[in-house]
Amino acid sequence: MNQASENSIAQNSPRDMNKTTNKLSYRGAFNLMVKRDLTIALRHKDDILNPLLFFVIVVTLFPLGIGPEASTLSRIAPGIIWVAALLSTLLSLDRLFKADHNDGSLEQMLLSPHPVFILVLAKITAHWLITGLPLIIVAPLLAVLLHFNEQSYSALMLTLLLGTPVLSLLGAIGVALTVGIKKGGVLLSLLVLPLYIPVLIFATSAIDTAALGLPYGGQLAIIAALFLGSLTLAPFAVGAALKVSTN
Amino acid sequence: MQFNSFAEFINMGGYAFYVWLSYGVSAALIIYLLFASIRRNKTVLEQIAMRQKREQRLRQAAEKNMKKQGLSEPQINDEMIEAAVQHSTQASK
Amino acid sequence: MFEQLNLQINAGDIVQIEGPNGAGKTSLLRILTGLSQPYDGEVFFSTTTQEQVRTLKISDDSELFHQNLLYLGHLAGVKGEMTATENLSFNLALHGLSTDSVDENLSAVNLLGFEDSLASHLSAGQHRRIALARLFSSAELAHKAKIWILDEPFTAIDKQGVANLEKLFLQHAEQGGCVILTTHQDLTIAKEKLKKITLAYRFY
Amino acid sequence: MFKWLHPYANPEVSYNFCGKLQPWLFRLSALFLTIGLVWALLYAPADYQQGDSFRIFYIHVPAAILAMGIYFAMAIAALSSLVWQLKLADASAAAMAPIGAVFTAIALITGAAWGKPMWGTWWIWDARLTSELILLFLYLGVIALHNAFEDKNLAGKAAGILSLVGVINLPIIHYSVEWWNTLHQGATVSKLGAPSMSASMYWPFLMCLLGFSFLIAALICLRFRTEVLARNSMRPWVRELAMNSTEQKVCHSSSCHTHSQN
Repeated sequence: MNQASENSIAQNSPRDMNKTTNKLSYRGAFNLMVKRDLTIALRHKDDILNPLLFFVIVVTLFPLGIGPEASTLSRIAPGIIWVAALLSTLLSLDRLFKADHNDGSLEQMLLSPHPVFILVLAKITAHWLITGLPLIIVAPLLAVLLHFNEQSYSALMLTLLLGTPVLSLLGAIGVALTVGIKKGGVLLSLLVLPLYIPVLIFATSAIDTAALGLPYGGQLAIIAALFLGSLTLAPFAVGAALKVSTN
Repeated sequence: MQFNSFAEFINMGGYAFYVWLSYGVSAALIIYLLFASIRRNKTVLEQIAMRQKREQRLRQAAEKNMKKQGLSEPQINDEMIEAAVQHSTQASK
Repeated sequence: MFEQLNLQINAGDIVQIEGPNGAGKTSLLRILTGLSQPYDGEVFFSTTTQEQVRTLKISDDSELFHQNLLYLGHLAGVKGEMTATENLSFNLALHGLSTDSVDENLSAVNLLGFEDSLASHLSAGQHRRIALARLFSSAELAHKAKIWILDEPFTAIDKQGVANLEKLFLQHAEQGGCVILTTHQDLTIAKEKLKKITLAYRFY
Repeated sequence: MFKWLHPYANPEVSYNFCGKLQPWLFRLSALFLTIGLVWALLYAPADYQQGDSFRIFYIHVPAAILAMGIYFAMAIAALSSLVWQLKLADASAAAMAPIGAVFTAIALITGAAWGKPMWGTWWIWDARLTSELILLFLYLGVIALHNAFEDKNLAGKAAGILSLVGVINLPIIHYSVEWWNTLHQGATVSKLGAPSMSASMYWPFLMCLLGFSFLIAALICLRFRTEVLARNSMRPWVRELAMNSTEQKVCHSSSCHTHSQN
């Protein structure tokens, strides 16, 4: 993604040359934003721990509700883990723009001399590092609890690795739309969850296919395509939505 | 004509419940939508008229106030808020 | 909210927008920054690049406009999880300004000794002062933002601070910048240097 | 290029234009729906497998097609409102959302009522029904977003962004659900399709489709005019219109005082 940003800076440079501003490069702005968000998250550890804890608790509730038979659990385990991942991402989305909106830093962000999509992409990256990555690390442990089929661990990891960024990217659109609304939390889930359906379908199916010992490259490729598609389009949608929300 | 009698028509070859349920629910929903749309149109018009009347009352009250204070007849135009640009003195240059 | 408002603000102007609560001072400022879109009407800005003067809608080249803009709103934009220094450095860096003189800037707004305390331990007034410190640092730099748009910059600032800020505004205007601000207070800036815009509120 | 469109960018012109169009659309829809439904209920042959329950088809399928179509139309309106800043496109997108939601609901309910005699169960995770259900969620999201904002112009922009995101996702969702369905169910339940229809079934279906299309167009006109009024409430022509319409009512209900304030 940084390469893409540098290409666009090359296009802009003739105009920028004749000004003397020591302008921050796109990559610099991106790094600055990620660093800031990570600093804030690390000083405010609840943001990282709570969604993770939620993920773990939701997953442990299922065996209690369904019964401990290993065969049933391993049959529905991919669905459980992925649905729990969707929900915990949804829970953590709120912090993506809410705090910034409430204390006015979002306005400053929109008025900075950088294109909004760079900063948005940076914030989403930071969000994924804070919430998506811990999820991927914890998931295999929970898979053990659910008697996961041994052949499908790699599929689980790969789908989570490619799928959770999609969740952050699509979710960011929803948050950006609802950030200015007082009770936006429930609305957010209404807006975002339908958009998550393709990821859920292909991710669980990849894991199921892997459990049968069949190749699951096709599903993985589709998730990758979803990832790339949302990576290119979502930041612009988020930027536009933020402009509406701060109006 | 596919049906020989009215009773046969109503019976719909044994599927009466499902067929009439579908048609009934569809009709009900469409009629509801139609009336809701008409009602909304009316309420919007009423709200606009109400606000206009409120503005008129406020304007009259303001006029009366101004007269009472012995000020000159206020200039009234349709704008809600008039923005007056005053330069306290000539511009700096 | 307002109609028939037509104003031109030139380099060197200090413009005070006044009016009662609810008259739309903040809305006007937000429209000028481009944060809010007016229902009808346009905002333009001019730049001089080398020889020719270009006049553009602010939405047409927002990056260029934002390079020349410094806006401080009602909200300070200060993160509680970061220290005063970190907050100011981030804000400066985000706008492409150097962060060398952060400590001096903080002492200019009377925050000497608070540099390393988390902003969440500071008061709301101190938050505002962290935000205002940006004005001081940007004043020292050669390529600073020309257009300052400030919404109630004097709240939670003591008398001495107000005087300092006014001096800063004058200096900025002399160097070819412009300041647009709203405030309830009377400014001590000499009258011939100050333009006033009064927004009247009418209920009807 | 679009010069001929220019006068219709004026809210008053398009308000009046839709006002003229609206009664004709209602008449046309009444005509076609009467023909179509009488034909469908009385004259169309019963399906050799499904019997008379097939008559649900004549409302289920048009509703399903049009529900999808309204979403695309809404997305196009949203795009033109966001890209070309057409305030009227915004109003039309806002007008379409509830209509689309109602037709999606109709498609779902009739689908379920058709499914019960066919599959023996009200709900089956059939690809088409599942897609319809998700479409309903998307519509409800757009409507909820419309209602969440005070300022109708902002609401329109926000909902526009959402419907654009939705329209990109809709085909993806549709095909993923279809694919998921074939994966899990096999092709055994896809009886719902319309296999090579005979002309005797095709014509009433077409009449119904046309009738519903005109009905939707008329409803859009009606709601669009309301949205235009709500968004232009400060304009003199709207104010005059509102005063006139309410004064008329006063005259009808009580002794007619001439309200001569103006």
